[in-house]
Amino acid sequence: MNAAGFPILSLVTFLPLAGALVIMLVRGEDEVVARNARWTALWASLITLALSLLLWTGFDQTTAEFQFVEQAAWLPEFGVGYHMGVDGISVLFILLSTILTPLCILASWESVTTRVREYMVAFLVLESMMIGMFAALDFVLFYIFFEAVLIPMFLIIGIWGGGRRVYAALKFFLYTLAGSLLMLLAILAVWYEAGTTDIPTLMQTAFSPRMQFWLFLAFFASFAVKVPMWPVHTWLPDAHVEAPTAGSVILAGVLLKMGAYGFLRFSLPLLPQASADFAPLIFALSIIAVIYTSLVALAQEDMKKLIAYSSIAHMGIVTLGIFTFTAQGLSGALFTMLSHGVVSGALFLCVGVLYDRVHSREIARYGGVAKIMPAYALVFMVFTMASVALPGLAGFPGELLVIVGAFKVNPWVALGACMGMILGAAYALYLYRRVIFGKIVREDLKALLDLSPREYATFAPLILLTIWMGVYPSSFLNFFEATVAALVARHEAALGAARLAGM
Amino acid sequence: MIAAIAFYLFAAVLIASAVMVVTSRNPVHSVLFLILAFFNAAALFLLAGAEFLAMILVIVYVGAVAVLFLFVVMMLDVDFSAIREGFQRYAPIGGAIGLVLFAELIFVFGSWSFASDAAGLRLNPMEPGADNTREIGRILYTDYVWLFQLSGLILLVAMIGAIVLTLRNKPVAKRQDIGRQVSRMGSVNLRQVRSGAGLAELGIERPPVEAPPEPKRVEHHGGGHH
Amino acid sequence: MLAIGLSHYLTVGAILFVLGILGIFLNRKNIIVILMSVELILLSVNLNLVAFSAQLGDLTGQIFAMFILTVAAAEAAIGLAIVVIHFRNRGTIEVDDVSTLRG
Amino acid sequence: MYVGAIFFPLLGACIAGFFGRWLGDKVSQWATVACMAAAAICGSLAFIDVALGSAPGVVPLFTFIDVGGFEVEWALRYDTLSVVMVAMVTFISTLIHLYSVGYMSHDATVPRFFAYLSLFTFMMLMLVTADNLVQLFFGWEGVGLASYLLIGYWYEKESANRAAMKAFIVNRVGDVFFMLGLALTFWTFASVEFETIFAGVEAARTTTFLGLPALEVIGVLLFLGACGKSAQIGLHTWLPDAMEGPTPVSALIHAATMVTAGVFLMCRVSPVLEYAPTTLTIITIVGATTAIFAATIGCVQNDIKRIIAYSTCSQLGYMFFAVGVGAYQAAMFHLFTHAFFKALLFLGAGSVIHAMSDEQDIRRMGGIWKKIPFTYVMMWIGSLALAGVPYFAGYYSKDMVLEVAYAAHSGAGNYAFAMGLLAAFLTAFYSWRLIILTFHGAPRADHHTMEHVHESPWTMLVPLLALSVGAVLTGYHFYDLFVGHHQEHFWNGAIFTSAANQILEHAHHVPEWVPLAPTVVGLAGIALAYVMYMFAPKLPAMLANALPGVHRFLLNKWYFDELYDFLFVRPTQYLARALWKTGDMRLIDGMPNGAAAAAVSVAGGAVRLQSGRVASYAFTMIIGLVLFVTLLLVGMPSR
Repeated sequence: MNAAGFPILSLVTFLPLAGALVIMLVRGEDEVVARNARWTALWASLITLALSLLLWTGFDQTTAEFQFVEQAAWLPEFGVGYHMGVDGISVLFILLSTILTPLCILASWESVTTRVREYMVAFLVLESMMIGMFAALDFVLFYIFFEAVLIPMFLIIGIWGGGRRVYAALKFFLYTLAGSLLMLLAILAVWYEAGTTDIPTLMQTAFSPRMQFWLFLAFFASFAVKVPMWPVHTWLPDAHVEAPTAGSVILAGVLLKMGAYGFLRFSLPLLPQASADFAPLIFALSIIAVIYTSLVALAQEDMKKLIAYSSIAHMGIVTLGIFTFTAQGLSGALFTMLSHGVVSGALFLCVGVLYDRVHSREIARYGGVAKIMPAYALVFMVFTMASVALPGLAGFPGELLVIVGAFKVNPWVALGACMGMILGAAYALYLYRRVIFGKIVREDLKALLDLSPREYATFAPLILLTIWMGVYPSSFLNFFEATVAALVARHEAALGAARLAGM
Repeated sequence: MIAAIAFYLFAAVLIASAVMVVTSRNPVHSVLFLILAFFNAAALFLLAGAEFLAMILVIVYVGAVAVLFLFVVMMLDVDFSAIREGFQRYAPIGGAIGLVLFAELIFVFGSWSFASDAAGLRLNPMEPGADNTREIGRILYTDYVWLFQLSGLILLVAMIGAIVLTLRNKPVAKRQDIGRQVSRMGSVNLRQVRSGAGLAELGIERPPVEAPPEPKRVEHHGGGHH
Repeated sequence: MLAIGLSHYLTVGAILFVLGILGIFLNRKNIIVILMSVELILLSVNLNLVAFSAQLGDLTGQIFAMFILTVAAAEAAIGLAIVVIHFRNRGTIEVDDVSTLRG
Repeated sequence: MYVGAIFFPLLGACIAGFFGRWLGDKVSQWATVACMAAAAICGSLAFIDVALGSAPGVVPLFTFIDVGGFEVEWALRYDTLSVVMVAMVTFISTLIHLYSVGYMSHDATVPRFFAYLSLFTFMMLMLVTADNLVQLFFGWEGVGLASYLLIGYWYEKESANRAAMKAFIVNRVGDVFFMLGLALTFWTFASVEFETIFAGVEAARTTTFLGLPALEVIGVLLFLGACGKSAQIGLHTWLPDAMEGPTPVSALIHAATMVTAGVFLMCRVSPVLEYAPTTLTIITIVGATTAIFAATIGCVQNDIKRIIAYSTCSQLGYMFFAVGVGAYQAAMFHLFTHAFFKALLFLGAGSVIHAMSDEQDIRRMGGIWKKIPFTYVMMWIGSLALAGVPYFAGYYSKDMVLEVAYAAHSGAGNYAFAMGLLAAFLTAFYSWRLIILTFHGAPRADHHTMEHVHESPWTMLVPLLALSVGAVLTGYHFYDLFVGHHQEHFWNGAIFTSAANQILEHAHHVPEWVPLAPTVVGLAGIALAYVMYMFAPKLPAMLANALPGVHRFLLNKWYFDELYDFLFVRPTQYLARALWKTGDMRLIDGMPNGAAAAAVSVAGGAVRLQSGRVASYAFTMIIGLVLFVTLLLVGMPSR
């Protein structure tokens, strides 16, 4: 049935759910429940991680076909089935999800004290849904997972968030929902047209240009909100600011990737003509996103908000890369997504470290932290530099490839993306300077403790990943090389066919 | 000729009494005028050949509904003079709306006619010379029997509703609760009582008051699990 | 002129209907008169049905009128019951006071 | 050996950086010094092997990126060009590590400093041994990072933080152009490996990009990148501010190595530049302008390190215009000698600052030459080399640069020659202004400081001595190899000159007054300095009063900082706030929030409709009925 010999994808997807069930069954005093919930969640996510590593080792990098495929009839009369599988685009995102979740659970070990059991359940459900979304090969299945991700995230922000959590959670929910309802319409239209929701089958289906136009707009509405692209980005800073640290990590690390993943999985292969037609619009929006949000980030007074805005800028680079339709651009976009998942997640963790100690995210509240927390300063520096795409760290290869890819399509677009690099350096270093450097002026900061062993355990894998991705990116790039090449080839073939038909 | 005169007469009285219904100061008068209006309407029905309906109108409306109104109005001790305030205030707007509506209705009647095949579309054509009551009965108990039953049900529900709404359940009222009586266990002692003895002699028998149950003692085992 | 036709009945029905509506406006505080006005309105409807029934020679109209009668009776009963308990609770039947529905 | 030269410093950086807290200051600093010494030995051996033995080679490590034809390898490219840099960088870096042992002895976080310093060296070595543009960019940005960390080393000083950030961001501006140049290179040559690029230059001559010859565009983009790193006019503003860092840093990064990366890059891509004449002209003009511009500012500055920084800037200008006229060898030669004497000057200045208890303003020095004679001598040697006094290193290289400029016989070349000559005069002038104000005259420092003036420890003096030997001998010794008759054999194809480019040959046959001129103007500059500061100390003040505009203009560094502040910094800050407060919060957020508010207010209105009064409901129903009938009537088809 597949390389692993057993339904590994379903197992990876639903294992966290099983963990959540176990946690829900725990009864007893609050203290005991909380401790059990933490450990159970940690183990569940670690086992999931271990299982998902089988995907890493068992994945055949030479083919663009879907692998580890599982298929079961579900609603055969409607052409809807339970169809799971991964290709080069999705496999690493599953790994990203499984890696980040245990770290998130570790990060909320002490900072979450109320309703611990529910929190851990929410996180495991979230993990389950994320993995399912990346593995789904059926439109309906995808949509279910795509939407289901919203619910635990909504709860995490709304229950364990900061002061304006309800506003932020609602905004997050409404924005995303408004977009995905249009996607539901699009899925219905696709089903109406093709009679099936099986994605590999749909990839062979050619839609009429008019149909493509509308389908693209509908998908765009959903994915652009999720990415988020300018001007529908404002939910993100609010959500990030109010979410608990681990929530921010997952939000930045995985949830933002869902939009870009959607572009790659659906818009490009299904709607090549419309994608090509809309590319200039996306370029414009991406460039605006990069420059605009970088500028806005420069003016922020809240650490999390600043990093949130930087996320938007980085995702602008991603969308830019996707719509270059070049192997470099696409690979770069994918790589940037991965690296951004690691780096911005880590940055949020860094903010969380300070927040746990001082309970403030205000930049002006800090200064001179390097003096008393040198290890923390080093960790923060590594991730800041990775965020500004310093070569040798995770951020660089992706950004380089995107710029190289974009340069072929339009040099001015590449120049715009490069402006983001300058501004990115400006806001990141400005943040670093105000928080870490300088003299300690506040008395309470003088008593801060440096990283605890638990925090070391959280950061160590992320640092290793960051350096690994920066120094030896081809170990990741090889995963999507075949898929990206096939994608580009098919895209060009489709465009060529359309051009012939036009003549 | 006679019929025309009768129609005009009844119609005039009907309208006049309807005007009195809505304008009279005393609600009792209103109800009485309402009864008058119903009688005249019944007469109009008769003129139109609907004898059964006319009788029903008299029996149900005059006999039941209007009397019910009368009961309520007279039963409730209402200060009607206070209620009449604002009578003038809404008269213009009510008049205007009434006028508009009336004009529209007349306009509708004026520009309206039967479809040419209306006669063929009748569901229950009256046979010439047939008895109105008999015909209605025939139809009502055959074609419309379900609706008839349903309307009966509506009346039942209305009756129950009215009773439930107006039933006063005073806590001081004494009622017999058969269930409690039957389930009562031997707390009453039967005793031979001399005949002719009054309560003053015997005192009132009351069931003995049970002593409150003792608090349950918690047993402490040596070295239980903690 | 002397032949009584459908339009005469309809005119009478229309006048009755308008009077009923006027009654609602004029006695906006007195719920009993409002109920009576509703009865008038229903009566006008009945009149129309009967008139049409007679004109067309179709008994269906009269059947309809009967059902309307039934519903009107039920409505009057329930309405008056409500008036009674309202009066019992509030000591007045002024409809203007009834605004607890606002929520 | 080849790998060792590069990775020993990284090892040292890791030891000091990660384990410094457990190893202690002493162990970690000496560990880095040992690692650097090992690297220097490897570097020198490599120099002997590759440059003198003519055995270039490439050491591949592993694949970096390979996407759709975009192949990048980690590899160490050893040819004469890189090995010259490797040897020089490792040698000077070792000396500076040694110097730092003494200079930083009172610092609180010594291991951190040494880790940074070694990290920087590693990055610089990666830069010079890069086999492709991406790896070069890795080193390029890496040295940027290290310089950021080192400038901001004293992070409690606000000015240091600001300077560090400025350095990083201004460098980023240059890097952007580098990156664009890289992208264009890839799409022109389908590769970023030097080997492939150089092989494809001939074929790419006809390629155009946006209507311009692609090679020219690549050249200009890379040059703009180099401008950022090498502080050419326009992107130079970070260099003087970078003097906030500790003095060894200034010596290593901002004099000897990092700032010359731009020149190195230009020499590295010489095959491309050879076919981009317009770019070369631009380079010449920018370089010459920088040379004179920085020299004028150097004449009025008062901070000892800033004076030397501007002199660095000016000397970089020399190197660039040498590149511009096609004499890459001359540029490399000047780079090489300059590294020695400029490092010497900086370290000497560091020694002075050390002696003066961290005083940097030359107006508050003076009269200390007897107390620190060794440093005094060293400064003399460095200045003599800088001014191009005969038989010191600078004499050979600077002469050569000016000769090639003259020999170019082009408009730009002549401009460069004139500016270079003028700058040489000013260089000599401000060098001696510095020496005289610092060491001679009456002591202007307070009594307490003067009592503590003392010669530096041996760890600081040994590097000075070694560098001074270099400053004296390198010029004479390497002249033949770099630019003399053996140059073709020495460079062994590492620098490409087209057949038409015979500039070095021409340079050896310029009129006799040309080689003499720099010496003459240099001596004149020295003499003027003596007149103005030794014999007639009132003269400078009078001059400044006589020409207040000029003086202020120079003192404020041609108002570049103010201009950029006005043009870029403030608009950016303003725009950032405006976009956030107005754009995001009011406009973009305003729409959904406004919609929500509108819904709330509409609902509020609707609530008032629901008054709870039955009569009102009845009225509403009736009015609705009337409207409905009206609608029916209006809508009824008229017959």
